[in-house]
Amino acid sequence: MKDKQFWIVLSGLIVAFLIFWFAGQPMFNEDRVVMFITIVAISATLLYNIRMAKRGETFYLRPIPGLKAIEEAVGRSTEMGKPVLYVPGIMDMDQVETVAGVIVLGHVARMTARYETSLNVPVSRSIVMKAAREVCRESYMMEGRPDMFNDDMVHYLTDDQFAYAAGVNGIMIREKPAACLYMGKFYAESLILAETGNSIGAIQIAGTASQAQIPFFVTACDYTLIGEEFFAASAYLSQKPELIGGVRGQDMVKVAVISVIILATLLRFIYETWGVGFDAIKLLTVQ
Amino acid sequence: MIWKRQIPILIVAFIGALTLFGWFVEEPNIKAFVDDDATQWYDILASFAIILGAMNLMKMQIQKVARQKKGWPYSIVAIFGFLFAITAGFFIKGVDDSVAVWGAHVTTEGTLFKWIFDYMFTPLSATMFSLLAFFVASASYRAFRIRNFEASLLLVAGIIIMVGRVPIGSLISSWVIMYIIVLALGIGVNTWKKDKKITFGVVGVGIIIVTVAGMMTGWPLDKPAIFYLPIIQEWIYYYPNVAGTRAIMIGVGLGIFATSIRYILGIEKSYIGE
Amino acid sequence: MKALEDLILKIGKVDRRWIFLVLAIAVFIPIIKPIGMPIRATETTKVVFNTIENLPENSKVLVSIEYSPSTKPENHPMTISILRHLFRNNHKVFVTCLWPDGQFMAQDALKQVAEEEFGKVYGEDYVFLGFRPGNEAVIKGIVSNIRKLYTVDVYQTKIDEIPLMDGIKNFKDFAFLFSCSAGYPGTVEWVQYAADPTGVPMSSGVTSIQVNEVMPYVQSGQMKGVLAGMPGAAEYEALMGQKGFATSGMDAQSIAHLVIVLFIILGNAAFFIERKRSRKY
Amino acid sequence: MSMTVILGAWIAVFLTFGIFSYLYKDNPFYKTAEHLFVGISAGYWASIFFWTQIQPNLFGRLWPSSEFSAESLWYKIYNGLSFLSTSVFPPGGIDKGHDMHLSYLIPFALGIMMLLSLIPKLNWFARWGIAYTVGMAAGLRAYGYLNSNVLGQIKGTAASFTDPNMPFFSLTSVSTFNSLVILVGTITGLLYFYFSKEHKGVLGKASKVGIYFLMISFGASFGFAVMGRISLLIGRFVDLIKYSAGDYNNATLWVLVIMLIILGYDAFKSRKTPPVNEEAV
Repeated sequence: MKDKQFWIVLSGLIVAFLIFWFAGQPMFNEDRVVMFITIVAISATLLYNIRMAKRGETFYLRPIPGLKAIEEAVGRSTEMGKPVLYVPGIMDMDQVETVAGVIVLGHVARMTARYETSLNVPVSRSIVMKAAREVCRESYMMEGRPDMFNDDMVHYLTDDQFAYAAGVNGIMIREKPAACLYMGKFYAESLILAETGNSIGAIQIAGTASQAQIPFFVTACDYTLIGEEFFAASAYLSQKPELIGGVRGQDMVKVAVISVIILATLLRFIYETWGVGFDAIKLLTVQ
Repeated sequence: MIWKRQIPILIVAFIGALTLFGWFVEEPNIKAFVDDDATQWYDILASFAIILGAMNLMKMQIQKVARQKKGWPYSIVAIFGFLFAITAGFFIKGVDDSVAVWGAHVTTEGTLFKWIFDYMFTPLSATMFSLLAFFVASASYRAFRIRNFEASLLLVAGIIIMVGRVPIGSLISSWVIMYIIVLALGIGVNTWKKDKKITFGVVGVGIIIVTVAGMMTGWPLDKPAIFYLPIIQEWIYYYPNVAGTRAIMIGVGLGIFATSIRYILGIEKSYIGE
Repeated sequence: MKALEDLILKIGKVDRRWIFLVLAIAVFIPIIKPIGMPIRATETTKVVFNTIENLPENSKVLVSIEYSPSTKPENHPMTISILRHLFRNNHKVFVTCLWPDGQFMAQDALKQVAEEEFGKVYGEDYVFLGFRPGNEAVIKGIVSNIRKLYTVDVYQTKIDEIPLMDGIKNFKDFAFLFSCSAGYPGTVEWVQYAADPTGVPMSSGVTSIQVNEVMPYVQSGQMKGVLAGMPGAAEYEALMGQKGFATSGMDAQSIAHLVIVLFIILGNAAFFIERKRSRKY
Repeated sequence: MSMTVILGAWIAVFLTFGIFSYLYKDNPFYKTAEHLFVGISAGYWASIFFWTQIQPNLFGRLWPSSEFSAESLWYKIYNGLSFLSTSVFPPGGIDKGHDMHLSYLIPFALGIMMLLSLIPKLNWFARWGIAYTVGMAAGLRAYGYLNSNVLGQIKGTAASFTDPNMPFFSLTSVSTFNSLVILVGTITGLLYFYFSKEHKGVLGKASKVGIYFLMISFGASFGFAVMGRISLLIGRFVDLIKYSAGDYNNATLWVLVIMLIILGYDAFKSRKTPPVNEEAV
């Protein structure tokens, strides 16, 4: 009950809706009231958590093993004296996954600055190049190594999908990086990249939400951040309240979903065996 | 500033809320607007967005040629392709009005536009996608490794689906699968106990049991059903696979819902580049 | 044993272009010299078949075409078989497209099945409404008022002048929907914006890549079965008793899958041998 | 066979092999074919979207032929436009069965603003139109995904365990065992994506089970992805075989031979100079 303003507004809205409902709910489609309540409830949960995060509340987020793996990969590159290759996907900054990829890049750049390992980031969109450069520069400044940063770390190859893949492959074969990180939105080129990375014996870590590409990454890379895990990792690294609050809010909704599944199964069992209660499945069918 | 920033946010909030609550409203005028006209406007703007995308692409290619950047002669090819398609789309129909009027020409047999579609667009796009078959083949040889338990689970499920789905899978007897399982069991026991005697014992007993059972039943191809590839394949596909996919689906569904709500409430503003 | 291990290791390092060549040959030869392996229908395919088989005669069926030539080998045989099935059972067919290229695909299929094989009359037995851009908004339009969205058909004939369109106002006037889909927008959007909100039954034929995306809908009954990729199309052809393109590709498909599985096994064998040796030294 | 068809076949074969030549290495044939693809598809999409939506459903509503009168100022503007292009604006108004709806000037204006955003100074002009589509998509999807992908799936997971005819164990049909698999798999899979608590103890074990289910479904995706790619390759090969016939002057064979000679010569020549990144295909 920390956020008074939120609760006042919410209860006001509920009272208003109840009055509306008992006044004969003019112009309201009653068949969909279950959906309506669900939407309001979930939205309120999300909003509440985002507001809490913005007010400075800290939430616990479980450690994500993939991030630990990245640290080890950078460490190994340092030991071997070889560069780290970072591929932020092939799409533009309007994709959530690219944004997440660039956030993780900031984290990687801090590590390479700390360990004095060279970092190579080929990109396929000019806007991504700008964003990635900015993030890297900032990371090197924060680690107190602005001298080590140069713009050529992040360089543009080409927009074309396969031409980009060919270019990255060329870099891998020439420079033989010890760690290849693929974090962003990928399509068919995922295979080509992961295969070449494997053939040069690099540690490979991937992160993407492109469902069709996850299987290829899981089998060809040493570690893969799967879908939401990738977003959660980037939220955790970015420390932006709206992202962290969002992760927390969605977690709460997930618990609610699981509870509803179990509850609906039980209710269904009770209803079908003894005819007690109501048909939960019918309730969930909204047309 | 208000034009560039606040108004777009306001438009998203208003249209988003209207569409979302349009699902619940029973007022005929609002319903008609939300269901018919608003969606039509969306369709029209979607078309403009596609045209804008095409023009943006051409702008980039022309700049590449003008500044003679690396690989610019290929950009001329791209520009040529664009102009060719536009010519067929807007200027040269290739048939009389009796065959196709303007507007119908983009779908009618015999027009220049259809020719481009058949002999240029189709082979190019289809071949682009079929290239991937080759990459899958070489990656399956050189990169898909059983690194850990998760990856092996993935690969085994994948192989069962791959073989069980196609006709050749139904030609593989369930007894062959049983022998393979016995051998796999042997490998498992070997890594666990690290004793050759026990391994040979397990494999030997397994083979004898399977062989005796087979001789007694007369080696039917698809019995016992739980070892018949097409049946295993169908089970994996319809049950464990659905369970896993459903978990992802619910997660993604909630994610999209959350993003949409953030858009409508104006918390997420990435579409204006923030 | 050592010689064998060395051999496996050696072929494990082969240039990948050789692998490309092996795959090309494995696909090419069965196309030229087919064996004709028997086809066994999976349950989800049978459900689609039975659902269509059980529709009462003269049902109005909406067929939506959402694929482009890039996935034609997978989707097109499905469209052909489904149209055959619908026309054979004397249903009325309405064709829409959510993908622009879908128009050509639909036209091709209609010409082959409706005109050449069954001699059906346009405007009385089937209507070709064509493509409208707008993804899910188009579906929403069809659900609420199809006449506002489609005022003319593909041939620019007015909808009001087409006899079959009499009494069709929105999606609820159809008895069944079949969506032949290769991605977004497609089956998922039809479930979300048409089938779930109205309760009209639907089935779908999808590309292999998309199957997993829609399987939860099939299992929960939001969709009645699904045809999965080219093998799914071949299964439908087998159920219809009319062989087609998909059936003729199944031999090549089988052999290619075997080759890929073999590659995975060989590759992993090399991986394990390498790991074993590096541990020893 | 007509000349245009044969010419088309030759071009199609050239472009197919041009793309396939990427398998050997990144080369000018591939680059030409790829850039042609980029250009052609941009022009193709623009034309299709214009003729299927903007012309009939936007212009058709602004200047319908049903309310045409040569005197009105509004149609005088139209005649001016018609002077520019009679194909887009045919004399006498656009006859697509619409009434006049001047409210459609709003999307028209937003659309024009989108196009004007090509001018660098006005690039924010596109935001209004994009904002409309973003808002609408958000409103549609929030409902669609929640209903079909969340509520619908909850419904599908909460299975019935009371049916007396349901067997306890059966692989291919509904059974208590299979319903339990779905129930357990879905719940544990969801728990894997739970981030607010460390995965230890019961939660750790459950999420471990969850990841196994996820891996099986990724495995199925993997299998289906391979299946789809192979099907498409079969489709391409069938087309190439078709074009190798005498009807098309053996296009496939000739193009293949010529391309092999050129690439072979190039490889021979570059052998003399040391390869820079031979494997960088």
